[in-house]
Amino acid sequence: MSRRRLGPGIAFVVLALAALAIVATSSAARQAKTAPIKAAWIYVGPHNDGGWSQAHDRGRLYVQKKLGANVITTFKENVPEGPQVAQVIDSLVRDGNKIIFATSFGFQDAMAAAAKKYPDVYFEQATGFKTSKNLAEYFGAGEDSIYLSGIAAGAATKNGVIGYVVPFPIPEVIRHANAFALGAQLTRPGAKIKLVWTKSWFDPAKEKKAAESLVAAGADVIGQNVDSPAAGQYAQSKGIPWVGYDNNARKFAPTSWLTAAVYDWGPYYLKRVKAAANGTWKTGSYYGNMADGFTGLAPYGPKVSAKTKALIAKKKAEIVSGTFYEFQGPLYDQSGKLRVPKGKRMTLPQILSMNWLVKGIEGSPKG
Amino acid sequence: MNNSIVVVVLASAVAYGTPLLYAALGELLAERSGVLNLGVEGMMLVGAVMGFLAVQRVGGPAGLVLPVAIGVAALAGAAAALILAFLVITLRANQIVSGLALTIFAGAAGLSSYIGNDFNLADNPARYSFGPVNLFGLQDLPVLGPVVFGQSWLVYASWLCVVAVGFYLARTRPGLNVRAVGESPAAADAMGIAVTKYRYLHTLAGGAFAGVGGACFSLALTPQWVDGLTAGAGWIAIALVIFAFWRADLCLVGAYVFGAFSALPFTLQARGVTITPQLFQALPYVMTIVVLVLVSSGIGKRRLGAPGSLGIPYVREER
Amino acid sequence: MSERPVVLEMSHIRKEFPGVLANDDVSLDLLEGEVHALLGENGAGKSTLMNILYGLYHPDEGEIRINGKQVRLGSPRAAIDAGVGMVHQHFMLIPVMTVTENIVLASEPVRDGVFLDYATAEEQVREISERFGLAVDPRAKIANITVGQQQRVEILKALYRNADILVLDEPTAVLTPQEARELFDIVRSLTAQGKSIIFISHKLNEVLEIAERISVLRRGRLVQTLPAAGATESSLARLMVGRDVLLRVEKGHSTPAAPLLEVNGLTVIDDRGIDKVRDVSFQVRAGEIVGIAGVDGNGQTELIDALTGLRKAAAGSVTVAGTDVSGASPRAVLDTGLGHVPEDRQRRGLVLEFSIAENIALHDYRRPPASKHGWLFPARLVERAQRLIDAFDVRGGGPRTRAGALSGGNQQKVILAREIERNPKALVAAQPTRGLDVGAIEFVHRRLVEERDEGRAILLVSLELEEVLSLSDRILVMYEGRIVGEFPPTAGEEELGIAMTGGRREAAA
Amino acid sequence: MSGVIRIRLEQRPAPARWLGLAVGPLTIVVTFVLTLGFVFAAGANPLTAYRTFIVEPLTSRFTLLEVLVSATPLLFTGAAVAIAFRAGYWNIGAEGQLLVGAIAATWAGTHVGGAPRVVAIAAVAGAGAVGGAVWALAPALMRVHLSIDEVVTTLLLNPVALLLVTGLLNGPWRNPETHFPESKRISSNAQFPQILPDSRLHLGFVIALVIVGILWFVLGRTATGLRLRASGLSPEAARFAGIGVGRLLLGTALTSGAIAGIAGASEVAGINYQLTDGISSGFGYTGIVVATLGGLSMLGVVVASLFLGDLVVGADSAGLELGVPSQLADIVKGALLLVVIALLVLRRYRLSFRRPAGGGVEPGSSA
Repeated sequence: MSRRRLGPGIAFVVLALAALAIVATSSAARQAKTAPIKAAWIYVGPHNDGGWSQAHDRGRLYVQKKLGANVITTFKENVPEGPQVAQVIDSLVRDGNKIIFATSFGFQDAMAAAAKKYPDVYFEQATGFKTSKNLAEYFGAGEDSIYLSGIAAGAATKNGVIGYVVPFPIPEVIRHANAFALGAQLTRPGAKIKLVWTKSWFDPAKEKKAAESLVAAGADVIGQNVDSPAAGQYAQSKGIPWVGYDNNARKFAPTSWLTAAVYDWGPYYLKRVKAAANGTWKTGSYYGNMADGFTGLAPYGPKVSAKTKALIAKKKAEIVSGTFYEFQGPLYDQSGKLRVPKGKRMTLPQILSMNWLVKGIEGSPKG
Repeated sequence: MNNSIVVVVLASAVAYGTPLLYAALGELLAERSGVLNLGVEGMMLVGAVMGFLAVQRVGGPAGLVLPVAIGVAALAGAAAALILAFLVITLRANQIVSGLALTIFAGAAGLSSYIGNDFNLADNPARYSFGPVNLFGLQDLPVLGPVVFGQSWLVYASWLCVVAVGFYLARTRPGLNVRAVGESPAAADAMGIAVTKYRYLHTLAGGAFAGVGGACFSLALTPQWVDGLTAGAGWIAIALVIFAFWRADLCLVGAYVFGAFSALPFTLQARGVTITPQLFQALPYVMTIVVLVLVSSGIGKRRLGAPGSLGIPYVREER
Repeated sequence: MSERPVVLEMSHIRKEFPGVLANDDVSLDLLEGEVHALLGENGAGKSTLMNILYGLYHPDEGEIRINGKQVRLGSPRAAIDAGVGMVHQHFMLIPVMTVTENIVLASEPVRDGVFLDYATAEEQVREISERFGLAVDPRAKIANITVGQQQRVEILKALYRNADILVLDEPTAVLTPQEARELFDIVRSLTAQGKSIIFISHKLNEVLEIAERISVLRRGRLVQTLPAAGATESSLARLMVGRDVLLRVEKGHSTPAAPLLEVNGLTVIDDRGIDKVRDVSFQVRAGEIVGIAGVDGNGQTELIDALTGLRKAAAGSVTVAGTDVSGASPRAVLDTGLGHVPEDRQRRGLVLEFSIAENIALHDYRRPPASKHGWLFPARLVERAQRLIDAFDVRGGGPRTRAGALSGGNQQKVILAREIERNPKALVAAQPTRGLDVGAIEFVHRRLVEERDEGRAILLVSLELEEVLSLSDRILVMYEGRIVGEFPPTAGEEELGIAMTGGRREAAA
Repeated sequence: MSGVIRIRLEQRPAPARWLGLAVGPLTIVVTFVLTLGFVFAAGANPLTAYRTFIVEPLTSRFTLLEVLVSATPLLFTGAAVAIAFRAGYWNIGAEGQLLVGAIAATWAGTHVGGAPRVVAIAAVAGAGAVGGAVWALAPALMRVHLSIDEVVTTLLLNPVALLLVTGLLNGPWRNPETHFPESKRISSNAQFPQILPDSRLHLGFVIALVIVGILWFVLGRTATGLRLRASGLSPEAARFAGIGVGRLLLGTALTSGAIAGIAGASEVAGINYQLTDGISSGFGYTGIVVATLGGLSMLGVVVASLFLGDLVVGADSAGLELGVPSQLADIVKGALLLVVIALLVLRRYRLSFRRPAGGGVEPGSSA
């Protein structure tokens, strides 16, 4: 290693840069702003991750397509859940964006802080729980459609053991895992759902290892609440049915694919961007559902029988009409204790803070 | 029986150890010639993305496309290694800083990610991938079946590579020469061994191995492309070479031990045993350091087997 | 004799390094079966010329003919193919490998194209070692054989490659007088078998003994090529240096006073657990120079390390000016009044990238006037350095010059200046003239005698028997870690040589 | 073979002064030429791209301050690495030391609730320093007492530190409110104050500058500095001069680790206010880049970290304004480093393209 000084050289760079800066400022007359509203999205993964972030990006493209020249959309991808978000938000605001959608749970604190800092900008936080005058929160009742996907999984299992790959032990995921288990137990009473936590939203290597371990531990169907299709690829190689999550990933596992609970973010985004453009934006907590088309199921794969499809259609209609709710008593937890008495439905605040797993799930709600 | 925990762990140890093994063999070759290559992680990622690109874009049957893809991955790794080789061999730049710089340049957020993004490689499964091969139809044999006979061609090829590299270093002319170059380039030079050529070739070969190691991820383990797919396997490979006392055969053992650690926490979790996975993930690094301490404080400070002039640039015409 | 063919002709060789003209229009020829000595001071250009012959350097001008045919020696490989073999002063051996592996390296016998054939290799090594009378164990590791044997391996390496022209670069520097004699026998038997040898040395007596013709180099130029017959030591010395040289140091009678450096029962164990210094006791008194003679590797380095606190002694004591410094840190030892001129000037004596001023301050940077409460005063360092540069006649730069830019002699003057400036009671001078030119040697010798006359106790450790003989007031011979004898400066070289090889254990005094 | 022109290095008689002055500008020019293809491939005009990358961040108050914010952790890690390298201690472990410093700072920050602000802040910074030093201790001891190469040990401890962070965040330190892998927020009195209103520039920047200043003074103007430089340049000579090289290395390693640890504290208490696994985006590794770019001098470290901070902010706006992929910034950063490594060598050597002298034929080739 050379230990010679570079001081003079570096000083030279600074001078050169300063000179360039002066030249540039004089010429950098910024364009006057034009009519279209600027909207921005922040993704935790790549915009084409084939999962969560891509679903949001489809929503963004939907907005762009519907509003055309009236909107300028941008996105920042691969943004880590941490301090860098604040920097990203700052630069997005500075770039003139009027409405900013943050699409991962870990962005919430920075979004809340930014909302305070920039009162004139509308902030939208997906999967969060904090709101303020200019910070709204939005998500959907994924558990309803996940319950339906669980029905498909329960119908597919032969030995009654289903593996479920889960990311972080937070209420959202626990709620989803419970819904999946309840769905599976509808078609396969007494089905066991084995959980493996990956502690990551998106990590193909870990998700594959999780699926592998689950299969080795006896699971003959794999479901997941994580984003990558790695578990599906493994299921495909083993000829085992697979239930995905939040994206139609059938191409990764053509014959193993059953279905997946998916979200359609586009209409919500369109509504909110429009509201921001014409000044009617109001804060709130949006919890989309199957009735308004926000959540639903991806197209079925070849292994789902007509009987199962009919059963799922029936349950879906019941949920939409309100005659059925998956979190309705009697619900027992893992230890067999009655948590929700017969006939009673859990309230929204209750399911949003769920921290216990239903009977039949093997694994710890603490991760 | 073949789903017993021991067999499952052994089988996944082999599968997940294989990319480590390729990368470690490459690092071994480079280090034996005296070049400490800290750019392995970057080379693996470049190999992974280029191998995946080849599989997606080259037309033909799987039997043709997959070997071509491995070749492309090897070439890509070697090309990345060429940058390092030019810096540290021709220009005699510091090997540590150069290697880290290469990883920053080519690594998870750099070149490999750029290529993946530019060719839109994410969101698609590999057109073909290396699946388990039922060798001699023996896959269903108890224990040995899944562990030894139910692996992919990449695994079988890695065994050949271990034998080849081990034999090459111990029993062949160029092998002896490269050991001389790594031990004492001045002595080798005086005997007419082309030091520069040897270092270049072995650094490039090391890069090629690393590229193949990377392709193990994108074409076999999780047959898709994701930024930073190798998740630090390159660093483990560097540790592995030390752990294996710079021997090819021990690289195999070490790779499988470290491979087992990466899958074990999930296997235990699926069977109801919760263990902090970070403990296992840290083991390869910690064990390597422990080995270093044990060996260097042991009786007579026995030499580990590190090449004598590892990391030191060779300068002939200088006074 | 004159009918013998010329095997090598180097004509009008010129080689310039940045800032140094290493070879300037040098021409040399070598006859078959001849020993041709290349004589010159350090830095005269001998090694450069030979490195050109061996393809390590490329000449800027000039041509080389071997057996009458012009060759271009672009690499050692090319030189080897042309029949040139070289035994470097610093052995080019790989310690962790075996004798056989080292010898066959890069020309290994193989089976089926690539597989190393160890059996054949060993057989071949055994065969040539018998043919030329160079006994070595083919299976031994280099690290485990003696220096003399290592040299044989080096020669075998060349012979294995069918070298007809053999370059021996300062081959006796690391050998005992007895081993040197064996080497001469080997050289004679090689020439008898038709090999031609270039013998590089700066030792006049050796050259006269072994060579047929002698070429003298000075400052990169060939001064003269003359037959050994008829030449004398003093005539050669004049050619080498360009003027008459005092081969003996003039010094008055010593008047030793109180002992300032006392060593009692000192035993030192090295890193590998071998006791390199065994129960050594001696005294050096004010106003005398005590010389330690011995072949390299007999514990001198470890002795110096223990004296200066760099290595802990396993047993025994060291006392400097009445203060026991056993087990003290190097700094404490130096502070007690010990000066130290280390044997490896460039590695241990100086920080080459530092300025002269900083190097002079290396020992006492932590005391006023160099610094106070940890603050450094660069101006004061420069001022003092300038004074010492003048006093010690350091040439080639000022206080801010990088030490690495100085010649070896001037570097040594900087070290001497630093050590003497500290006004030590006792001074340990290890190999103080190694690699210096004659002028610098004279300066160092004169200065050491002056310091003796000032009343310092001086311990001189040197591998140059002649230096020990001419400077010392008493001579101790070290062999295998022990002091095996004490001699007066009038003792003969032969007598000392025998003691140096353990031939006689009883003390002469 | 005989016609081949060889590239070889020749030592210059003296280091080329003009190159010393030109290394900085030349590095930038060469890097930009080399990365031209990537910029074109990304569909951008190179001149515009480079202006956005380098000049634009310097042209507004907001971005200028963001440059300083981005430079803050690099000042710490660059200085930490530079001081260690100057002493001949190859600390590649600044990343791990930073992370452990962040852990310690978080622990302190959540335990100083009622303390006065000055005390709380000092405790957080001090804990960071101790954490970093602790992580640096083992490799330093191994180097000094067992002669184990510190390059390997410090390098290998980096991933271990990151695993320690994720282990804590997924285990005992998991946020009790959200159950997400992020720590509790540190108490507000322990948070570093903002230096300027409406900016994220915080106390950490000042601390970093002070530390760099102290190191500059110590290196150039104190006896300790002389000792340190001597052991870096020639450990043998330093030992001979009576310098306790072992203790000096130990001290330097711990100092280096402590400074890197304060970087972690600064990120926790100045930006993030909690520990997350994304707390460092490779600041420790980038610190090696900074130290090398800066020629291991403290002035150089300042300039190099500002330059890299500039590049980070510039890459941000380049992504927004030009739509170039975010990876371009890392490619430019990596290429920049590779080029500067090469150019530093060329300061001492020159390349010569020529045939070997001699003019004759290679023996054997015509025999």
